[in-house]
Amino acid sequence: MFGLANPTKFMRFSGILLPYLIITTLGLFGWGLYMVFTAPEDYLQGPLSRILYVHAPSAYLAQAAYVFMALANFTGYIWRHPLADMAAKNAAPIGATFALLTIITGMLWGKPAWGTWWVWDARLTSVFILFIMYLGYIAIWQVIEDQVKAARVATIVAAVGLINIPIIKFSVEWWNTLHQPASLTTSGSAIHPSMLTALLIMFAAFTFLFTSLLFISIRTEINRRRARAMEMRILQQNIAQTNLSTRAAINNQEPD
Amino acid sequence: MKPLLALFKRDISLFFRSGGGAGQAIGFYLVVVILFPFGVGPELNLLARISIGVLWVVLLLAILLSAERIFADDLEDGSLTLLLTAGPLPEMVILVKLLAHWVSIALPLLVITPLLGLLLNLPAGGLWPLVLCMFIGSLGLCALATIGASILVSIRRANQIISLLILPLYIPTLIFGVSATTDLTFQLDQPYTALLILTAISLISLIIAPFAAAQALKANA
Amino acid sequence: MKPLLALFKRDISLFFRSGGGAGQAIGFYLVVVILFPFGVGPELNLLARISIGVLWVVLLLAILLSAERIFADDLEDGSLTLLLTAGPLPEMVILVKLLAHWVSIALPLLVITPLLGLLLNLPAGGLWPLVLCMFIGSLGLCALATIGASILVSIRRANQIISLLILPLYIPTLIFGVSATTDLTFQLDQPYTALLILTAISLISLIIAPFAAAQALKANA
Amino acid sequence: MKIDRLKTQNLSAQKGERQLFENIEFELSAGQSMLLTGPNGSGKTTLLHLLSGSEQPRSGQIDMFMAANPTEPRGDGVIGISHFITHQDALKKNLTVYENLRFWTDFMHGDNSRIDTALITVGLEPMPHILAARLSAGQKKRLMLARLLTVSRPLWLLDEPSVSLDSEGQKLLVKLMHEHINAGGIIIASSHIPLGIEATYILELDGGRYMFDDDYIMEDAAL
Amino acid sequence: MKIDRLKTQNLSAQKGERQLFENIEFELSAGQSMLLTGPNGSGKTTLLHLLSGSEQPRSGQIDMFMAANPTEPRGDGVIGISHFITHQDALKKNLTVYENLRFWTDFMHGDNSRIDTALITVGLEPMPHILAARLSAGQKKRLMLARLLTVSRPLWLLDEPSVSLDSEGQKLLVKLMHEHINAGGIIIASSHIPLGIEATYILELDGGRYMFDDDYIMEDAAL
Ligand code: HEM
Ligand SMILES: Nc1ncnc2c1ncn2[C@@H]1O[C@H](COP(=O)(O)OP(=O)(O)OP(=O)(O)O)[C@@H](O)[C@H]1O
Ligand SMILES: Nc1ncnc2c1ncn2[C@@H]1O[C@H](COP(=O)(O)OP(=O)(O)OP(=O)(O)O)[C@@H](O)[C@H]1O
Ligand SMILES: [Mg+2]
Ligand SMILES: [Mg+2]
Repeated sequence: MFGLANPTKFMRFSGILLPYLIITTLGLFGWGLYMVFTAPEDYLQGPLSRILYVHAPSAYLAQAAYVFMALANFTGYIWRHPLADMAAKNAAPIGATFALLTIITGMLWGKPAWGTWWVWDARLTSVFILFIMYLGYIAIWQVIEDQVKAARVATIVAAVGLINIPIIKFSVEWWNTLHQPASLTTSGSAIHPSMLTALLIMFAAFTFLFTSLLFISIRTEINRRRARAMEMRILQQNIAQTNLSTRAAINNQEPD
Repeated sequence: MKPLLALFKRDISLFFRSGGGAGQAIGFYLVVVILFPFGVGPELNLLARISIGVLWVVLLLAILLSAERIFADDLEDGSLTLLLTAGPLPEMVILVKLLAHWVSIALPLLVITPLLGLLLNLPAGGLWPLVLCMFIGSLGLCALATIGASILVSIRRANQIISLLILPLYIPTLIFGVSATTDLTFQLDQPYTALLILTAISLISLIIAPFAAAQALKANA
Repeated sequence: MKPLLALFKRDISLFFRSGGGAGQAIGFYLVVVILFPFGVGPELNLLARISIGVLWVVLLLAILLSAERIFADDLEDGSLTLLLTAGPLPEMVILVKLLAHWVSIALPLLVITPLLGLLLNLPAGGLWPLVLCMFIGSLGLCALATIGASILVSIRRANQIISLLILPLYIPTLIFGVSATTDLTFQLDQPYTALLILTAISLISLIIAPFAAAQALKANA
Repeated sequence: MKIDRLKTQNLSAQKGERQLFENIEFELSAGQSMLLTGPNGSGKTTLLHLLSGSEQPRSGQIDMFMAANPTEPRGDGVIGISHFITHQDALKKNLTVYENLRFWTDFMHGDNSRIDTALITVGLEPMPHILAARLSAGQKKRLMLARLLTVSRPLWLLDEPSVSLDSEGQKLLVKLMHEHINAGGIIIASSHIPLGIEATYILELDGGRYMFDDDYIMEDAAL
Repeated sequence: MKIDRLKTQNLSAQKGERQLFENIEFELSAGQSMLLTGPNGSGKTTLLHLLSGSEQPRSGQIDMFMAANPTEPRGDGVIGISHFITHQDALKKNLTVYENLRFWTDFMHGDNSRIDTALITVGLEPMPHILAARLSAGQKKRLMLARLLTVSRPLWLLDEPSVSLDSEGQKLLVKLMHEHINAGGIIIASSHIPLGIEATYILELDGGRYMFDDDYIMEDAAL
């Protein structure tokens, strides 16, 4: 991990690894989807049950990405490890996307299953809040221009958020049992073995997808910042020249 | 036109720049609307019943609470002096600032209303009426907010006292806004009466506001 | 003690001075609570049903929306630099500012709750539980708001984005606040469980906040 | 938009219980300048506010005569013909250097093709994309001065314009003022330190006096 | 609370892409003063912020040695032993002159029996009950200076302290600085114009340089 400390080594290393990651991701998706469509349908819910194979893995990744993000931030904070900060920064939008995907697939499923797009149920609510926490975190990176400063503040936000995830989960569950007996549960019937295999493969596929996206995103950012640094350098040289000539022109008409 | 266009663009970009993109106004709506179910409980029927009212109140609050800002920042850094004396007519300047405020505050709500409606279990068929009525009503509300802001421009942190001052002015819009929405949603007897009154109120506010506000700002100088 | 006392007095008098006396916080509550019946309709049963929730949400909003101000004015005029380096420990300074904010924002609500309860047709016997739970809960909410404000101190007009950041932190307090109030009002099975949890959340927030906020302010410098 | 002259009559200002100045009268023609001096709080900034049209005088009159019609005072009074540089910077901290200058140039009907040159002249060309919040005190002042270059206005009202400027900046300011005067503009500037130009007139405010008689209450009361 | 000396080692500051200064080292003993000069934006204000403890240096160290224990640097660093007067006035516009001064005096553990004398010294005694918002630029500066009189602090950090002061105010400032130096204090002041005191040292900042390499990103990238 620490061997990748500097961006150049990371670029080289990730450059080699990335193609394999992508191929693995695609392969797993292919296999997983094949399994999904050959697996027996859930006898209660019919073809709709297939949403599960997207829904459950994204739900897991939405949470895992938050934990990853907070840990990466910690690493950056304690060991002053900028690449870790960048990993955290770039994990956030991906995690947010998975949270959104969970919500969307859940809603698509909810309409036929429950007759409504949305209910204020414990699980749904906590995913929704997770999504909002992602948005807040992303906003921090956007609003603070100084990236070193942003990293420090982001760490505090991520840390507070991390403590808060279980708290919210618990309190939200309490809330429902207090006010409304659990009329809806998301856990379906016992899972058929072939469904389980398919599900596990999809979990793996999603995990690889996350890793690939993260690598691509970090690489893009490094490249963008390098490009900007070069641009600045050239700009500065140009300015220095125009500067001299314009100043000269201005000084020529100096009043006595 | 160029000066006014420049002002319009500046105000909007200041608004969006200062809190992380379009996220900020939308963030506010999301927050309030999410808190509601926690407050009143998650029963969908109850939520459906109060959803139109809650969304209107939230729109009103968002406009009310941000109204102070219409002139406060410009006063603080001395821009207001120049805005009122160095460019186009004060009335035009105020109208433009009003519209910019509307675009920054009310428009985002209109855009995410479908999502919020969903979360609050808005009655089916209530979406379009809600968006339409809010579109019309919010313009009037922004105009009224501008008058209030101009009156209070020299009071620091007027945020909350401003609420007291313009509150009575908001009430007609709120009443007719909600009833126009309800009438249209449930296709009651004369679904358009309330809408017409709402439109009239907004138009009048919009016409009066620039003059009233210009007058108030002058008195303040 | 003298420095901290001076700060406490200053913050409170600044708050009340700047918008027309104690009227401002109270004005805000009145506005929201009065507008509600206009929004959701005047049926007393419905109002009674949502009154506890609405009052809690309003308390929360008032704290949330004014949170930005805890440090913003001091940042703007350079006072913050001195507050953090020229006097007592930053953690103590933050704690005092937090309490001053609570006195300015939450206390007025507790004072006028009887009136508001009346307007919203609060269930009989719900008054004392409401005031007690809000007293405890609001301290925790102010503590959380302080953390949020410190994180966003360098961002201008954080008002609305701040909502996104601290919102999730508020939710547990809101849930247990409302259920503690309901349990006490209707004397349910174990009327004190939720109250205990609420107290615990507030205490923990109150203890953590000064340290977290001091850390954030340092990171920001 | 050429100016002919600026004339004030019987100008007075009061703040709270304090009469800052009374019956100020002067007349400045194109190409002339006036320096305002006086102790702290004597009303220099207040007088400049009156001349910019952003405050109304307690009594008295300000007339502008344009070159096009030098016999009749301008209908709009002082509105829209002056630059006013004062302690408040009128810069938006969340906009960049370029955006700030661009906005005021557009808003004041200036010439935005001059922006780049103006930035170079005031020495801010390396940082057009920095937020105004990040600028140092002197850089902010320079950005304010850039407005004088992108928008042509006949009357310049400068309130302690040299504050925060380094020596090079002060030289630049002197040069700008000279050019403006030579081009037939009018300058009224306040300062506590020598500004480096030869002002045509010097107006010294003495600090006024406290008026314990609140006018309309005491008006023709026999005291 | 007597100071022995103030010592910095290897101090550097970076803002955005700009390295403002590097490796600044100096040592000031009680009774000495230092003048900061340099063009606009060269980092004078930033250096004063570092010395006040309100910003952290990118690298380097600041040590204070107190007279009570001159061999060991103070544990708290620079916290709580300095006065810092800068462009931002730290005055609350909604509080009166008296209330503002009273607050800072109490907060900084000063002596509030000195408030009245301090107001007289800085010439604000006719207006203790006026809101700070109503003060003129110079009056605000005077109110800031009053803090120097009511709270004793060994280290004075003054950022362009003479700005906005009239000539009488500038004389007052010189007198205050002399008294502080003679009483064994240390002064570090920035200014673009002569301050009227003989500084022991002069530190000229040159404006630094742009660092195009965004530190860790460009680190050993083959460009
Ligand atoms: C917007 C709506 C929804 C959200 C936010 C949501 C959220 C979640 C979450 C977070 C998980 C993972 C639980 C864990 O990791 O322990 C999950 C799993 C699951 N969800 Fe949903 N869900 C939604 C709607 C639905 C609907 C409508 C159904 C079906 C009727 C459903 C069925 C399931 C099933 C079967 C699982 C996996 C089994 C389990 O772990 O219990 N979900 N959902
Ligand atoms: N409400 C009020 N009551 C009493 N005096 C007031 C009030 N408002 C303003 N003043 C006084 O009016 C004067 C305004 O002065 P102004 O800002 O014009 O001074 P100036 O000549 O620019 O001073 P400086 O050299 O310090 O910039 C100040 O002396 C101020 O104290
Ligand atoms: N984010 C940033 N990117 C680039 N430069 C920055 C950034 N933030 C601040 N700066 C620069 O840092 C410098 C800060 O300077 P500082 O305020 O210390 O200057 P100063 O010497 O006090 O100048 P003055 O004489 O004008 O008061 C300025 O040049 C400013 O442009
Ligand atoms: Mg002045
Ligand atoms: Mg400076």
